[in-house]
Amino acid sequence: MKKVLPVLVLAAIGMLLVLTVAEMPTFGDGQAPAHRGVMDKYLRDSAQDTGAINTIAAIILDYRAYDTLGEATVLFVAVLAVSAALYQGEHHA
Amino acid sequence: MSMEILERLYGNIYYLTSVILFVIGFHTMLTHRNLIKKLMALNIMDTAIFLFFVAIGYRQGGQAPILLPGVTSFVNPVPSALILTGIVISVSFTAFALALVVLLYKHYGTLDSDEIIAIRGKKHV
Amino acid sequence: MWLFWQFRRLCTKVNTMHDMVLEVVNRLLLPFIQLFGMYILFHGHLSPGGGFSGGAVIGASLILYSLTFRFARVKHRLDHDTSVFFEAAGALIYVAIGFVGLFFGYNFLTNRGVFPLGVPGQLWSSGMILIITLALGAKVSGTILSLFQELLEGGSDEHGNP
Amino acid sequence: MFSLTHAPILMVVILLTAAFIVPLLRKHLLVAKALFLGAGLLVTILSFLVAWNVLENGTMVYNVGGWAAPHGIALVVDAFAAYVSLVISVISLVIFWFAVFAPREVKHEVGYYALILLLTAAMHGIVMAGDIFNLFVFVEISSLAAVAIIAVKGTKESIEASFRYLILSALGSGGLLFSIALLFMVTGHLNMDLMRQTLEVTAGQYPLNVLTALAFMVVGLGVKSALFPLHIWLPDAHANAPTASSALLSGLVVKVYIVALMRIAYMTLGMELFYLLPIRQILLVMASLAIVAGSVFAIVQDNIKRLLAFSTVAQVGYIFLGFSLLSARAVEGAVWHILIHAIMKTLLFLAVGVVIHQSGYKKISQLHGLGRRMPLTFACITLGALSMVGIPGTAGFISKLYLALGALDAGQAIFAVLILLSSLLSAVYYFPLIITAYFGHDASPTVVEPSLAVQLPLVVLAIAVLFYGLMPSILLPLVRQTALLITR
Repeated sequence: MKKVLPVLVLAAIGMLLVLTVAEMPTFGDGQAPAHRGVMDKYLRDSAQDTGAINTIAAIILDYRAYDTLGEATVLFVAVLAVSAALYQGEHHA
Repeated sequence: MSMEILERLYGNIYYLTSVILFVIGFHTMLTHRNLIKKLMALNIMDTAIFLFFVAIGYRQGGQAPILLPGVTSFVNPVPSALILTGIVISVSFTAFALALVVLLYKHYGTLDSDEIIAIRGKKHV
Repeated sequence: MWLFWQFRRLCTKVNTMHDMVLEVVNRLLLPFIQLFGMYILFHGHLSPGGGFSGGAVIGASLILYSLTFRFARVKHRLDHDTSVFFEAAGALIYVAIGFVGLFFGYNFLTNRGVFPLGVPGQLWSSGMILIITLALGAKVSGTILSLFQELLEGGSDEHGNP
Repeated sequence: MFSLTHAPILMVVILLTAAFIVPLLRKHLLVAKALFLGAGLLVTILSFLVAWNVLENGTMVYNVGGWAAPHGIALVVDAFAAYVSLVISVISLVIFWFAVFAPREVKHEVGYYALILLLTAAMHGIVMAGDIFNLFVFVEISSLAAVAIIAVKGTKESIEASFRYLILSALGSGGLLFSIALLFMVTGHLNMDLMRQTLEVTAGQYPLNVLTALAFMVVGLGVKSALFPLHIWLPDAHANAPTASSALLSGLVVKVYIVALMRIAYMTLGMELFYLLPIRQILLVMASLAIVAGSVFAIVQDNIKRLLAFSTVAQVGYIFLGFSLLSARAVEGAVWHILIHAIMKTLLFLAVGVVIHQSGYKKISQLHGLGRRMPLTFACITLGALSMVGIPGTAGFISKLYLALGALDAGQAIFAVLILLSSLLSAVYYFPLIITAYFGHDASPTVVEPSLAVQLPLVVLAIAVLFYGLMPSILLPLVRQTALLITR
């Protein structure tokens, strides 16, 4: 039972995912819906808007800088969490 | 009908690969008892999602989205930008999980999840 | 059995000795690694790279440094409080840059209109992006080093043995 | 420099800034505490202003970095967000106060304060996010911080519980990220509003994509919010955390993920799409099972904190039930329950934490006669327990009434019966606590009440329980508008 259950769960998830993959827009298709949304403006205007020719830097540090603040915060949380969790390991500190 | 599905799957081979990686990670997560292996499984799953996300951004013939003169066709920069964030988050989770593993090993003397539960259960009763 | 003891002795020896080769090679390599990290940082808005990757390279060089030269010696030079300070300072600079936009009447974290953007493609361009990249570089290298130190210390008992 | 338009982002950023500074003040503990409380107070004031502004002028949209919606990140503060963020800031301020003045349970004190600040900031961020990836980032911050404030206690059990929570939480995050990827694939947008508009066109073209995304999202956020079969991490985690963490986790964090799910449901997918799929039936079944199973498991617990934790599982079921019944009054009941359960559960966890610290007893069977030794604390516990059961005149009655009426409105009378039944069950597990405390033989004459500063949060929360029970109209406009947003 303990062996069978994971296999069943995995088979179900795998089946669902493979069917989903079969339905997705074709890989590399320039007209796929993913490329019809926000992308064009980023590539067209990022140099004038932000002064950076690396569009990815322009996105993560200007258009979506708030996300990157969150990202930096996650790192901060990790360090703080590690130090707070390991702190009681030392009796002399 | 099934031939058509296979063809589509072949066309989406990158998506398929990442999905397979995801399932492999999930399988390891469910069946292995070693905590370090569980963490590795977690990282495999995360990586699978990153691969999937980046694969979404690819366009036929696209170059890296750095606006140098002479280059006209770019891949979609948005997924790459998002994945940078995703990677950092995954790193943070892994770091903290490793710290917890260190502490767990100190307290319980084992990295086997079943043994830890057994030790804890005994103490509880 | 004898082999085992030999191996064990070798291990303890490695643990405590100063390896000349490692030290010399590292002395040679470290400046270049850090220079490369700096390059990645400063060119984050021009080429692939940026705060996180550059910071990771520099942080890795610091880890290499503290692995090669003995941990205790590194500790008083790059101690834990320093790396936490870098951490917090990087994040605070980020927030402060956000407030600069607010101060000039724009929204939080505004770049265009607040900071000089320069000519796209040149090194000193892109205003806020470059500053944040540098701040993130400091922060990430601090993070990596302090995570390494924490895990190293956390794994040891009161006497500092692993 | 300052105008109310900037208030939403300031709420997050003030908490973040305080969290970055506090760990540096290890040598100046008093300053750190003052900063900690000051940030909480400031954010509470701001959240009142924001809520007032939303009621007056409608939804606030804030474009971070000055980039409008499709390209930048927008914060969307509608009635729901304003309401929940009001709840978060008020309850967390009370918990901040408790964490500062309560006896120390944590060794790394400034780190603990900073983690609580970060957790609170992340909760505000989640609630106000108008961009799905931004929501994900803040969900990650709050998950990591939530695990960390359990692990700081440093006991064997808390480390084990937090590790299990971390693994499951990371799995949930993976599911969430995957579903965001799937949704991005068929829309090309990350802004929730634009996603919905695009999905109206493309969802029919890629139905399986949307279904898979939805399944992963419900499971991902369901793990984090302890929806019934995925709740296995919750009792250990909440029972083994420090007192303030337990209150924060049980009172707020679990609910914030439900709010995130509902916001994604009505902003990104649109309720029609969300409930076109079989999600609603599944959620109804799971919520009912959660209510029953949580209550039944709580009955057999002797450890007080575990009892409270299992009760949280049941209460999460109530909130999911209200949202998936989807009649106006049921949704209002669920929205009420977010606030009221936060008040009740925070009160109970804090009071029980005080009792455990003062007496050293962790089990119900040990509480004999303590009610006479600690009259004020046990008065608060009694009030909280009565409210949990849903006695008229307490706050708990209001939300249960709304939920039951909502079930009748939706034509599903069986759920009204279920709510009544579960009230009986909760009476079965809460009354022994009170009865033992008051009527047992007096065992421990040395136990005394804690200092006044520690009791203040308990009294404030107890008054709030009575206040909302007798005068529920004070937040009604916000709740009404929220229900309109969701049932629209």
